[in-house]
Amino acid sequence: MSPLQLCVAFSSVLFAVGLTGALARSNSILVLLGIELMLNAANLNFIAFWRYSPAPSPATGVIFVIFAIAVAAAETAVGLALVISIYRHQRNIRLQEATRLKG
Amino acid sequence: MEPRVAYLWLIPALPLLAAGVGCVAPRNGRRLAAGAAIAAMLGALVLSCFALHLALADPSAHLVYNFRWFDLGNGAVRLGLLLDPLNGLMCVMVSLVGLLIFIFSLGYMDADENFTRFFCFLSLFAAAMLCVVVANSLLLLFIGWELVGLASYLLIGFWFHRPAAAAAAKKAFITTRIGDLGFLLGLVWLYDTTGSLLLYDGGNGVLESHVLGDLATQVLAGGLAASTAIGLLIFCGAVGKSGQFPLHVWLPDAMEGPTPVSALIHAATMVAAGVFLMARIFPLAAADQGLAAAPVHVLTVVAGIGAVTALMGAAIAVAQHDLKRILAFSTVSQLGYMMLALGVGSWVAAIFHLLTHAFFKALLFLGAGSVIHAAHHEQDIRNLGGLRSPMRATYATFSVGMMALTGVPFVFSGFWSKEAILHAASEWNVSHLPLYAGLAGVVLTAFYMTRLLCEVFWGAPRSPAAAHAHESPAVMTVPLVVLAVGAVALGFLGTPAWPWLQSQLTGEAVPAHSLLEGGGLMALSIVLVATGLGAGWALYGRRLRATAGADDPLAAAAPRLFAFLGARMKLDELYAATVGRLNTFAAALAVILDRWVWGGAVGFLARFGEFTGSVNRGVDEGGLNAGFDSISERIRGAGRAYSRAQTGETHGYLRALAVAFVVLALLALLGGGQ
Amino acid sequence: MNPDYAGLFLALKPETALVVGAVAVLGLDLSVFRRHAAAERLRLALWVASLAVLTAGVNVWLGPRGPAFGGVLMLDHLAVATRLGVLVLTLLTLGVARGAAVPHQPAEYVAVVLFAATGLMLMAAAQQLLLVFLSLELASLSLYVLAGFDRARPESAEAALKYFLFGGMASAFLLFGFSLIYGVTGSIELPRIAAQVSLQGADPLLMVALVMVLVAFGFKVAAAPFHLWAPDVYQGAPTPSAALIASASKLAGFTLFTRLLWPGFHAAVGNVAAPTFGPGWLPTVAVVSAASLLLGNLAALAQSSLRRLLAYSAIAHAGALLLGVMAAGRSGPAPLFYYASTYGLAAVGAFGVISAMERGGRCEYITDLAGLHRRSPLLAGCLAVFILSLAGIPPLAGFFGKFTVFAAALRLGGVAGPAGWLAILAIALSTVALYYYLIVLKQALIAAPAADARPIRVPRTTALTLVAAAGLIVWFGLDPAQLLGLF
Amino acid sequence: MTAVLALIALATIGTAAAAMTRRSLLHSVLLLTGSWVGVAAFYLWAGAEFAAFAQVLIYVGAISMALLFAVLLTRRSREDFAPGPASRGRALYAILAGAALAGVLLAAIARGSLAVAPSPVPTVTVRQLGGQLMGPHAASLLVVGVLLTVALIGAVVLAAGTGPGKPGDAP
Repeated sequence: MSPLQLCVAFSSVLFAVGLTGALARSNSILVLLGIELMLNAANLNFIAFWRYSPAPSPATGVIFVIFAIAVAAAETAVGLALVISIYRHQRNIRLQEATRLKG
Repeated sequence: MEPRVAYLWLIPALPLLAAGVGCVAPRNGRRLAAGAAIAAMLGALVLSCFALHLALADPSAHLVYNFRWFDLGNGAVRLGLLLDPLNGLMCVMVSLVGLLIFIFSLGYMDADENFTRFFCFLSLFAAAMLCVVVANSLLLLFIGWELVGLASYLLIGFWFHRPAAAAAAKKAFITTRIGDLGFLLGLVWLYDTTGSLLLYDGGNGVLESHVLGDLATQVLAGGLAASTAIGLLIFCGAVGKSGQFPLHVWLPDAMEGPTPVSALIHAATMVAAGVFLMARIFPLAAADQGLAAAPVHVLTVVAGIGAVTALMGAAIAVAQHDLKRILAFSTVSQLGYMMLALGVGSWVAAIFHLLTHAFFKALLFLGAGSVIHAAHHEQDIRNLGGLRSPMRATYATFSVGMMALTGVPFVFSGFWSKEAILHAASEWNVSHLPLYAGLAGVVLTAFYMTRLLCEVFWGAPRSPAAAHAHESPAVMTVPLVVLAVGAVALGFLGTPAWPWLQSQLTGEAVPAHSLLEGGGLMALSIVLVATGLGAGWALYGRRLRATAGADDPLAAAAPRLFAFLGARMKLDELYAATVGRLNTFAAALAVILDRWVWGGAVGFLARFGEFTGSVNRGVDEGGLNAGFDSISERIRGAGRAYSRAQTGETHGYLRALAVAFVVLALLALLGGGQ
Repeated sequence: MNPDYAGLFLALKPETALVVGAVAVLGLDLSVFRRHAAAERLRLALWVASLAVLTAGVNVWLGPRGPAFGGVLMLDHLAVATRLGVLVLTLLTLGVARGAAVPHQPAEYVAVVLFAATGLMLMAAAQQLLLVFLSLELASLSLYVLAGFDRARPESAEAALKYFLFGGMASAFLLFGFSLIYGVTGSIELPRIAAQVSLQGADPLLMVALVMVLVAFGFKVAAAPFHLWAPDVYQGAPTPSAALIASASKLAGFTLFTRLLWPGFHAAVGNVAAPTFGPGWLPTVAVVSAASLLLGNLAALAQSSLRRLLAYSAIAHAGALLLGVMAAGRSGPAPLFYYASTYGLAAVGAFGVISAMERGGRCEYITDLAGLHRRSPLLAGCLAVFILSLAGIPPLAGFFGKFTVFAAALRLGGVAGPAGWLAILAIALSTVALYYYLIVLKQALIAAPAADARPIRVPRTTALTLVAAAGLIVWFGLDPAQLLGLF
Repeated sequence: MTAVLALIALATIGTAAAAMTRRSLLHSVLLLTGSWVGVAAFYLWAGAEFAAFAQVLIYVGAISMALLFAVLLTRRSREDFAPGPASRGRALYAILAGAALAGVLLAAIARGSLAVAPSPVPTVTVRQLGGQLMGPHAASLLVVGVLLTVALIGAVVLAAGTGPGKPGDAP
């Protein structure tokens, strides 16, 4: 296994762990954080590929990661605001109780 | 190129304009809406007469006006208008019969609160039908075709407060749409293969010889020519619209609409559209005739379906009690005759019968409407009776229509057109079964029409409604008289002695024959008509029904009749053995067909088989929509199962996303095994 | 290299107009209109926003064509048409919002609508993975906010949270997929990716990456099995938000992914016809299309809520539109664009009718439509046009959308060829679809109104919007060349 | 080199996995912090110092915010973390789904052809990054600015109290 494959395997497992957390936890904030972990895993990939790219193009991977981190921050802000607004209605943030809409 | 053809668009446009007027007219603008509708039809009739005149100047030519509509991919979609004797005649027929029905409606719908809306819908219907007739492009034809379906939905469900009417409207629309599905598929295929949907286009139209030659020689899997497959798909549309077996089920239920609507749908327009379509594309349907190796020919299928429908419709009509329903099954049966004629290769005979049938069936329906109007919407023939003396005009004209439909010899038009069909069937070299079915249908037709006439008009009134009936106003009887004249006179256009219609339609001189040539067949059919009339009279005319609750005369008949026709039990058995089994067979066939044809592709679509199957069964069960509803309920059940997956739990949603990703990724990965 | 800022400014002029408009809406609201009543503030904000949208439209029309700013943006016919389509649909959404219940912060609401439109416009033109990701996120974040804007109703908050979590996970997949594409091809520019892919062929990692992109695509356009958010969001979100999500967002999504899949990954198409699927993304798109068609049409049958019915019908339409995506490689994007934009018109219109009805009471269930023809003939007439177009009845635009897309799909190799069976499935299921559309029409046009139902007063702007949408549907139906001829 | 990488990977994944299994929200968030620090360490290892810096800055900010809200919003409902049969089933499904996903990804990696050149660690200076941002990625920079604006407005509107239009206790 080459180092690059190792890196990508690392990020894949991290992605899966984030997914598992998002699927398993009932607390909406933790679901949100699980998704953040998945975004992180993707960022890992960018850096790894940038690190091992055959002809290092000018920093594309790093740039992408910086933008992705900014997007993740924006997402967290909106996500937390949404969690607050659901809290306002059901006085808790358990995701499995938000089932008014179905069918 | 005849520049005047470009003005053909006015013929459908006038009723469309009237529909627009009716649409914006206030609810109390009754005179405005009705006046606009009738004036528009009158205008369309005048224009149609001009068009027919133009067409007859050179019967063998197909005058076209084609124009580019929009670009699609590499090619352009073009539409066009067409004028030849076939659609010239159709235009005149549709606008004339339509006009008479409009006038009749003035009286019939007088008391209805939605009078303006009714005329709006009627005009829309007429416009759509005329669009079908003048189209030189299958696409334009299809647009009109769909609008006919939509308008029929609106009209059949016009009395929406009756649940049966709403259900019948939905059933009509959806059942015909099943046929249209095949039609659309055929269109797309045809376009895909030939790059055009124009019928005639200076040698490049789909009905012109070199395109047809290509289509017929292009062989698909199983030895099927492309033209066969396309022809059969288009025929599906005709099966749906013209109420052919196994999609006939909507037609009897469509009686829930107001009676003028029944007349319009069952006489002049919607059901005729299917026959007209097949006559229009006859060269395409017949393109595979030369291929001896082909496993199936389009026309053979058409003839078979027509024969089955003709016999089945007539047999079912015998056992009905509802005045309009008897006429509806009679329509099913007569349409079967027309398809039979097409199938055995004589589209001219089919169109001849279509024209005569349009008049006498409109006459019969409007006569029935007059009866129903007079008897305060009583339409069970057991509760009528004795209407002969209070309603003389209706009785006289209805009798004319009945004799025309029955085929009473020499004087009435139905006789000549039916003779033409039987004659063509006897000359068909594939099989004589259609001929026998047609002959059997003749007996049954005479029988049930006699029964109808006896029960409704003869004897004593059997209900207060019937007792208080009196003649309808002139606005209703005058159209009846005009139609009655047509029902008699039209026959003389196509007698063997003076085959004017035949020669005009085909554009070739057809030699005149002696009236009595082929006399053997004619004599046989006259005997059969007499048999039917006699049997009917013996059962229903000799001893008239006394009370509404009395058993059907067939049951109470004398022993001599038992010896002749069998006891009522035996008739029931006969019914079960023919109609019943036919229907069960139809249901089974529909299920099997659909499983293999549609369901074969995707397992889910087998449900459609059950759908049409049990729609079919619904007829036998007599329950108006029991079968239809149960099957649509079952489809909805499947929908509910999907809908239940929508639990509202976000975790479930996210999980579904992940699982779907894994499955799709495996598909992409394993599919791409390297 | 000296970056071409002037070119960038010219290319992004329409987006600039929208952003400036949004800022102007916020600024004016904070300064000048602060003392006005909420309804008045909404009206003024809508006027300013409409002005911004019109300005943007003019700039799109007059703006440059071809690649811009080193190929980061691609302003071809498809991009320009989609941008105009997004603007028209946004304008209609603003008209719908005029007739809807006033949101608690009208200026912010309108501003976020403009930001969403900005994101959608960028999606239409983006040709570089980073910009694709950012514009997608901009649009998505704005739409999450719009979905949760109604603080009074718990349904709105719940819908927004579900939309956000589902969308967040989808964008995580998208980002991971993009990282793999970057890793395998070494570039984030579509043309260079395309060159690299055709050199390398279908690498397993590339396939996985494409399926990840497909997840995000499926989410964006509500295709099964990535549709699960859609019914809940359509039901819970404020009506104008639902209208925007159903129309403009879908149109931009289809344009973006068609651009991504066809020019970018043309070499990794694969073959849907072969008995053993070859490597490629086409078979997976076919599976998603079939699933959407089946699920959308069947589940719609079981609905009693009008909005959920529209949602499932949207899923079914997404299935048919995917056929257009599959066919775009052979027949060009014209059929797809025609279908998606006319579908958007009908969807905005249907939601506009719902929002107008909500002013006069409830419009939750299909039965709430009962007697609409008496209560407001205008609404009933417009709704009939929208529903019939959705059902694909000629001569409305919905019919030609289906017709052109199916014809294009069949051109991939005839009825028995690839996508042929999908087209047949779609045509067959349109018969099923007719059933539920007729249920809606029956209530609106035929059923008698409830005893306590009053006539509905439709605001002039909303009436104008609905008539405009209906008129466009009829016009494009009668003269499809207006749209098809753009390409 | 590889040993360091393996160590970072193990630490990151381990803390992440532990974070997802802890019942206490507080513990989870603290462990996640560890995981994010691990990611930052990876960036450092790969030579992307600026990315590591951004990672720590943003995520530490995000974490503190999340922690704040978590404490605020859940202090009254301890039973949030009571495991029941439903949550156990959910956890099982989640682990299965996660494992399947990891399996697919790892299989693709194993079969794929990831080109590796024995290249030296690339370096990128902040100045270069700035040039890139202002140069070829100027469009993206503009878009991300708009995006952050929307997020700000959206967060304020959604999270604001019930007061009429006043930005209340926004983050």
